[in-house]
Amino acid sequence: MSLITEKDFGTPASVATETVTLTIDGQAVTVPAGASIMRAAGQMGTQIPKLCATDMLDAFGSCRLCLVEIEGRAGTPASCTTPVANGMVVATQTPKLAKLRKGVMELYISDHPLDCLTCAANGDCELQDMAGAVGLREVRYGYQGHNHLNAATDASNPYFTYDPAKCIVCSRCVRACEDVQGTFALTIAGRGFGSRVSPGQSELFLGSECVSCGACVQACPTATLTETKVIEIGQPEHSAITTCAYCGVGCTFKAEMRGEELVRMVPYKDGKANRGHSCVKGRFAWGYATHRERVLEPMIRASTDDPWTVVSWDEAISHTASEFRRIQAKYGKDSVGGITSSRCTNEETFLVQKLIRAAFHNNNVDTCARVCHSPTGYGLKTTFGASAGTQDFDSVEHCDVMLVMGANPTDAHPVFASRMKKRLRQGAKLIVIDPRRIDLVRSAHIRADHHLALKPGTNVAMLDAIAHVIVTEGLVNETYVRERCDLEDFQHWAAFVARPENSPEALEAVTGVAAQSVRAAARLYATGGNAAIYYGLGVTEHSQGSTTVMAIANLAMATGNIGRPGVGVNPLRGQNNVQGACDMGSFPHELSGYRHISDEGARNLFGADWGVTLDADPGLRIPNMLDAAIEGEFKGIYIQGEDILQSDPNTKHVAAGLAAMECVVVQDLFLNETANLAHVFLPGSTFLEKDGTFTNAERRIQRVRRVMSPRNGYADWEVTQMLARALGYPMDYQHPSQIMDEIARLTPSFAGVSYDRLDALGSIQWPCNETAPEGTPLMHMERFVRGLGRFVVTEYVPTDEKVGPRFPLLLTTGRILSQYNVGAQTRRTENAAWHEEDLLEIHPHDAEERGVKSGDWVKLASRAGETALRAKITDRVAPGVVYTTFHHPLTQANVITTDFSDWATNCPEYKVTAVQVSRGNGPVDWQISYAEKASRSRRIEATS
Amino acid sequence: MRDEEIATLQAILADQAARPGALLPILHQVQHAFGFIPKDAVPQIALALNLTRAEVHGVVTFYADFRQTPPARKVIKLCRAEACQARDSDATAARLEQGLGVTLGAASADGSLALEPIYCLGLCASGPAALVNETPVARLTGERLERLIAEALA
Amino acid sequence: MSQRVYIPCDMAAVAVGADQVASAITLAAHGLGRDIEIVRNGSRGAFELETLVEVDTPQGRIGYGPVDPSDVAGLVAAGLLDGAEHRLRLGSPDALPFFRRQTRLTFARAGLIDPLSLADYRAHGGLAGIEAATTLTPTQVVDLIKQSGLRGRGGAGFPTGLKWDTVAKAAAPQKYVVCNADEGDSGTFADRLLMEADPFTLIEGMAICGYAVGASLGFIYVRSEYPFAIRMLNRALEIARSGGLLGASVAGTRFAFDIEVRVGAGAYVCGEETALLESLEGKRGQVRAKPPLPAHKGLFGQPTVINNVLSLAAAPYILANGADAYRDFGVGRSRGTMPIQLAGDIANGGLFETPFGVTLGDLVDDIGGGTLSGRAVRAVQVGGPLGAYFPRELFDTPFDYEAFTERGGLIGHGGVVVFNDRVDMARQARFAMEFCAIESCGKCTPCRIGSTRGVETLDRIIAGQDRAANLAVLEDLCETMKFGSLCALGGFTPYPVMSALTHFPEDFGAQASIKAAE
Amino acid sequence: MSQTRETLITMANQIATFFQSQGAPDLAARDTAQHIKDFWAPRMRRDLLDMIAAGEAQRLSPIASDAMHRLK
Repeated sequence: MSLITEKDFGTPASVATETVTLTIDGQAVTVPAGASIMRAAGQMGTQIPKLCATDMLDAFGSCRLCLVEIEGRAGTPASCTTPVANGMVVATQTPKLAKLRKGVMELYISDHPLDCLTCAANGDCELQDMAGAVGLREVRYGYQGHNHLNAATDASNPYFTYDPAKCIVCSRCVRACEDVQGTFALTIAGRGFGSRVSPGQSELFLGSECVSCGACVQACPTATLTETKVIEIGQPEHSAITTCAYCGVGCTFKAEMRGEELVRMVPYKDGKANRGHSCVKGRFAWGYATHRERVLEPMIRASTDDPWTVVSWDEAISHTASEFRRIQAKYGKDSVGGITSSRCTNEETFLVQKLIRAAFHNNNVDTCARVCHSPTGYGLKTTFGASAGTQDFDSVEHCDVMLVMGANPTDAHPVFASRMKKRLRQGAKLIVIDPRRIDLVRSAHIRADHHLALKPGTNVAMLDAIAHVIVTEGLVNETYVRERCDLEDFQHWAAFVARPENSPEALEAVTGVAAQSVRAAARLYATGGNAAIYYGLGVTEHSQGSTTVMAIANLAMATGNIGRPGVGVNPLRGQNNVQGACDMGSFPHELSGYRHISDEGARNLFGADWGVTLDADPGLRIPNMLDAAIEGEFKGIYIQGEDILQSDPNTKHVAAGLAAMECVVVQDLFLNETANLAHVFLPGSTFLEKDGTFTNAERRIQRVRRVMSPRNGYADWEVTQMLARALGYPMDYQHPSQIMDEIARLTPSFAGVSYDRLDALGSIQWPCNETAPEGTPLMHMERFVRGLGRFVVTEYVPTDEKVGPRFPLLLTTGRILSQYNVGAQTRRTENAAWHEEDLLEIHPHDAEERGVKSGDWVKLASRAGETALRAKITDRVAPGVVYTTFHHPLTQANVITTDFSDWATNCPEYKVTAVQVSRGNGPVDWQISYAEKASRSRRIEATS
Repeated sequence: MRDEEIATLQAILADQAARPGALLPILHQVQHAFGFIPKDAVPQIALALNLTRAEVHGVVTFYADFRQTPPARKVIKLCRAEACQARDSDATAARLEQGLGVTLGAASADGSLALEPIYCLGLCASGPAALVNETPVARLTGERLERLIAEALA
Repeated sequence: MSQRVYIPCDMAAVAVGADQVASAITLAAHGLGRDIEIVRNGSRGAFELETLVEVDTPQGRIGYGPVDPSDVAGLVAAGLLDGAEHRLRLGSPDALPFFRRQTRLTFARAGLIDPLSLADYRAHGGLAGIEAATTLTPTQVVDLIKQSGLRGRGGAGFPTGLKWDTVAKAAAPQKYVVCNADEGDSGTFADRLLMEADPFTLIEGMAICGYAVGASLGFIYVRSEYPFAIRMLNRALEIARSGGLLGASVAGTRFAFDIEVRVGAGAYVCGEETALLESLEGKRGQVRAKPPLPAHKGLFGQPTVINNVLSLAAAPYILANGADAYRDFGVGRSRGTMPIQLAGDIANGGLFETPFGVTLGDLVDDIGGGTLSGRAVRAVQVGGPLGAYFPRELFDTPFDYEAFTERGGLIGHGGVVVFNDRVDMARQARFAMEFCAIESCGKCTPCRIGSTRGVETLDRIIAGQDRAANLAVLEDLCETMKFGSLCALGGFTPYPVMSALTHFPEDFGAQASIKAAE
Repeated sequence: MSQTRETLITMANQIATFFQSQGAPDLAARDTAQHIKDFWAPRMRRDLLDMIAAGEAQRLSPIASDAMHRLK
């Protein structure tokens, strides 16, 4: 393997369709109009020296190395800022230019340390390269003059250091922070010779507004901003292209290695989801892979009171198989099941559900999408006919109005949020529907046109009110509806939303949002040009989650905002492969490609291929499995890569369910909270250690490539395969590509997918088949997948979870940028620097009423349970609403959440819990004992 | 910042923030009100303008006019540009330094007096010229210069 | 009727005691029981005569100057208010050679009128330009400006009409007229003088421009070093709004236009048009790379005319009197008049508006009257801190864009700074680099680092270290800065440096080396 | 009667509420039944039917009740 290097064309590609022909160094070249001379030269293989230019950023023209001469023009214009013109004759190499470039470089080096040989960037430094390229041999100014060589290094950020002594003030970092990331945390302080890059008000990076996305480090052409790991380990020597294992954006990275050691993850410019950008998690937070707490050997125990016993893989697998066989023999074949992981690859997920259907002989398989986006699947399948988002991420570049509902992209989908923010800075309008003032509502250079801060639990009422305005004010796109949708359904729906009780005025008391704001937002959405809806778990995780998704779909159809760039309905998927896990048939009622298990044709296709007869009835969903366990009818579970004890609602109930089982098998990287109640622990492998594919929120199937051997010995798919064999079901895959071949064979929407094609195309958005051999970036272009779009009446039904005197506040939950889900990975990285504990956000009014000050311990109680955490007083939340994250097991926000769930899919109602907040003295009793219990449960018996 | 200072700042922001490109006018007014740009004012200015602290800081540090520390009570800004040089402003500078006991570009230890360079006041046919706080003075030689020194020290 | 006494409120006059003169005269007149009205006019621009006091007499306006506050008692006693003889009596100022020899088109009213009297303004020919303009189509106005041959007076000399044409043809929801009043060049004060003496001319010029290009909003970016001009403009704008020169109905037409004053903050580089736009947007005054040109993508990304004060202030004359009336003055491609500013060690310093073509020697020796100090003229810097130093041998250079370029110089904003024989040209060269270092925006490398290295290299040369080698380094550095810099600040700093070195090598140790050789 | 079985009643009622809102009363029970058939494991249906038979499902809404009868 060698190090993959990407060519830097210096300036971004021009999107113009017309072309221009010019002559560079005597050679004719044809490029799109609007391209820079530098890019045109690069296209024909001529690298004009440059330092401040990079194709991730607009031309800046400051370094003055890329000067050229143009016939008939005075002076020596910069090739980065000069656009091509027809007939232009350019010389990039003349004695005059050579002298100028050398003169400029001489100035640079006169204020730069002469420590190349001991510099971390040695060999990967554009300044070094350019000094060589221009042939600089001496610096005649000497080194006695003014300089910055003694400027202090800032190592406050755990992942990179800032050494101003090496800075050449090219502003690439500042521009990257602004243009690419959209945070504007950096500036140049001072002017002239005194100019220096400054985070915040000339302060340390860690204390500044920096979100540690790494764009500045990526942009830096010298060792000024360098990954700490590069300083520690040295320059990488080989790399592979792979896909991030954090959120549903699915960023492509180059994993850069030195031997078997990962040096850094570098965002890949050709990654179609991230386009060369990254966030603090994907870019830096991969240290968990080698964290000392990672468990690398299988373990078993008879009782959860016992310590763990380390065993061989053979023993662990045969023990597990015999336990499942014993349980099925005793309690019936339906007494066991399993959970596939949205963190694992498509191939692994497919294999787990196959194991359950073919080797357990039942359909008791579910996945963590149950607790996040199952309503998306149901809602979009019902209305459009396909359980997935309609657009690709690039589509946002054509969007005129963004409606963001129940999503917090800058924290949860930061890389896509940066693209949203860029489009917003270009002038797109923004409507935010969220109880909390998320950053998108107001942050540097971004201001929502409308923030509808509704009461938690009233999403459907809000969308009905918006629909009411659209229908009653004549804003429906009637042509679209007539051509593309079922007219009868539409009329039925229109009559429903037009009812007076659905008017913004009538619903004001329900949503808590002023009617005129709702009307203004509705008008903007319906008439502002290309309008796109982006939503997250604030939509789905409700008792009316599926209804809300359908209400969203209704709005998009009514206004004709489906089927072209810039519009659509876009669920922002939480985990890296939640889309894939759903696609792969992880739900108890569906086979891969969303075919119902009752569909005989589909069932027989699988049955024939797998050599088994499949059960025609749906199996149990996660909450149903837990209920059945408590009932004594469900006794064994295989959980791959999910920590249901921490992530699923009503922790007490989950714990009771698990405790009632006889064999709980957890396959994970760490002894997670669920493992405290497990009997078998099978070590999992990280995404760095295996081959496979992930599917992101835009249905994009992307390769995961193994860059190091599994530290635990086996990739997860191999473990599942061993388990299947031990259960007597033959599986004999040599490589995940063979699993993908099987998926393609059995799944019409994946028919054209193979590793060869993925390697050739980089990525593929399903459906990919004969009619769309290169995939489908935008869905429902000519017609809906189901034929005519279907409008569904969405009546607002208040949740049963209601505030009252005992629990007067509403709790809603979410995540923050530096942490991911239950925090199992991110807490085991330096990301802890940004989020040491979960905090309870409470409005100043509610805090004052309770005598709570910022930083105080508060007790948070619901009818499900209570916990304690520290308070943060902020008006981000409205009075009556409190908010927290669920990243820390010692807080366990899900102790508080209830078992109310979506009517259609049982997706839990995480986002609405009636609570009381009172002053506390510290952790409550269970929190104190939990730590002790957990560590007891994690004892590992010394091997004799 | 004290409560009344915050109120002053907020009043400026409320009045000015909606203007296009409002940052410079705001910084001028803040400096007029406080004598300098207090560090703690920057986050509030940033918030009002939908900017970051970094952006405001970058602007504050770019322009020579904006101070980050309180000014001396009396600031004499002596023109050091060519037209005044041609009228022997070097001698004026030397006399000022010596007469005031302050070096150019510095303030007296008690913070009462500062002598700063400025580059052109547009009084180029009447040099050497200076601004004493807000008041222009020109033909700064001889008796006029001595009067300036005496008044400054008074 | 009370008698009018004119005492300038110009910053240069106030700097030498005009306010005290005004109060002393008021007091003295009161003592004599004379009913006078003090008119605070602008300066006529002969600064050696400030404070120039004029009194209305039956013989016309009689001037006295320079009047020091201490002179007032004696003057009044001697019959100042009757135009009586006194050693400071100048007679009719118009008859003074310094004024008689000028061709004042742009500055016709400067010093004559009350700057804030719209009636005075109109009485002296003001408003004819905008009234003429609004009877024409915008295209016709642009064409007139083109035909006049007017070129940018800020220094670059770009044809003004062409700039207006580009903006007029750009389609955009909003366009702007930006007046560059960041007059930072040492030795220049024409913008300041006009803004303080006759602000309505600038306002009228901007309104004409707005009408021609389809802009509804203008900004005047004034440097903070000009507090008097800022105050004057703000008051003039209010009067212009209430007087119908600005607002929803300019000059009684359906054309709406307004202007706002914005104040710089001590950054010379903001005189560069793109840096100025950045500053107006509330950003660091860093230079933008061009293209895009401001005419296409200027203030807040919209098409923007950005012109110097003098370019915009020339427009009313051209509209009122026709393109030919303007273009008939001047030489070659330099048409019309140039307000030249005589500064430094010069006897008759001040503003001298004259058609292009006058020679440098005439300006310095004849019009300027040689040095004020009485010493010999050794060098003249033309065009501000980025302009070349000219020795006497080049005094035959005519004032004309192309002629100066040919001689390795530039006329810039028309500032002429005279140095006597005590000047040390090596120190002036060093100052040029130092000024560049102080004022560099820091964006491009040649300017950001080069200027500091330039100071250090000149220090070594002045100190006699390795002179030949360091002179070679300096020459290379100047070439790097000249061709490598992003804007004129770094790009033109080599002009004063290299001209000093070329024309005055003896100050760089040539004599010392010759002596050493002997 | 256990809490978990009680949940089945809540779930069935929720489903029935949705289909009732679709505005065709005659279809609500049919669609509720179909939804339960499509998404519930047989064991869950059986448990609820057992509860109905034992008179433990009083809280079940009329439409949900009708739907469950169709699933017998």
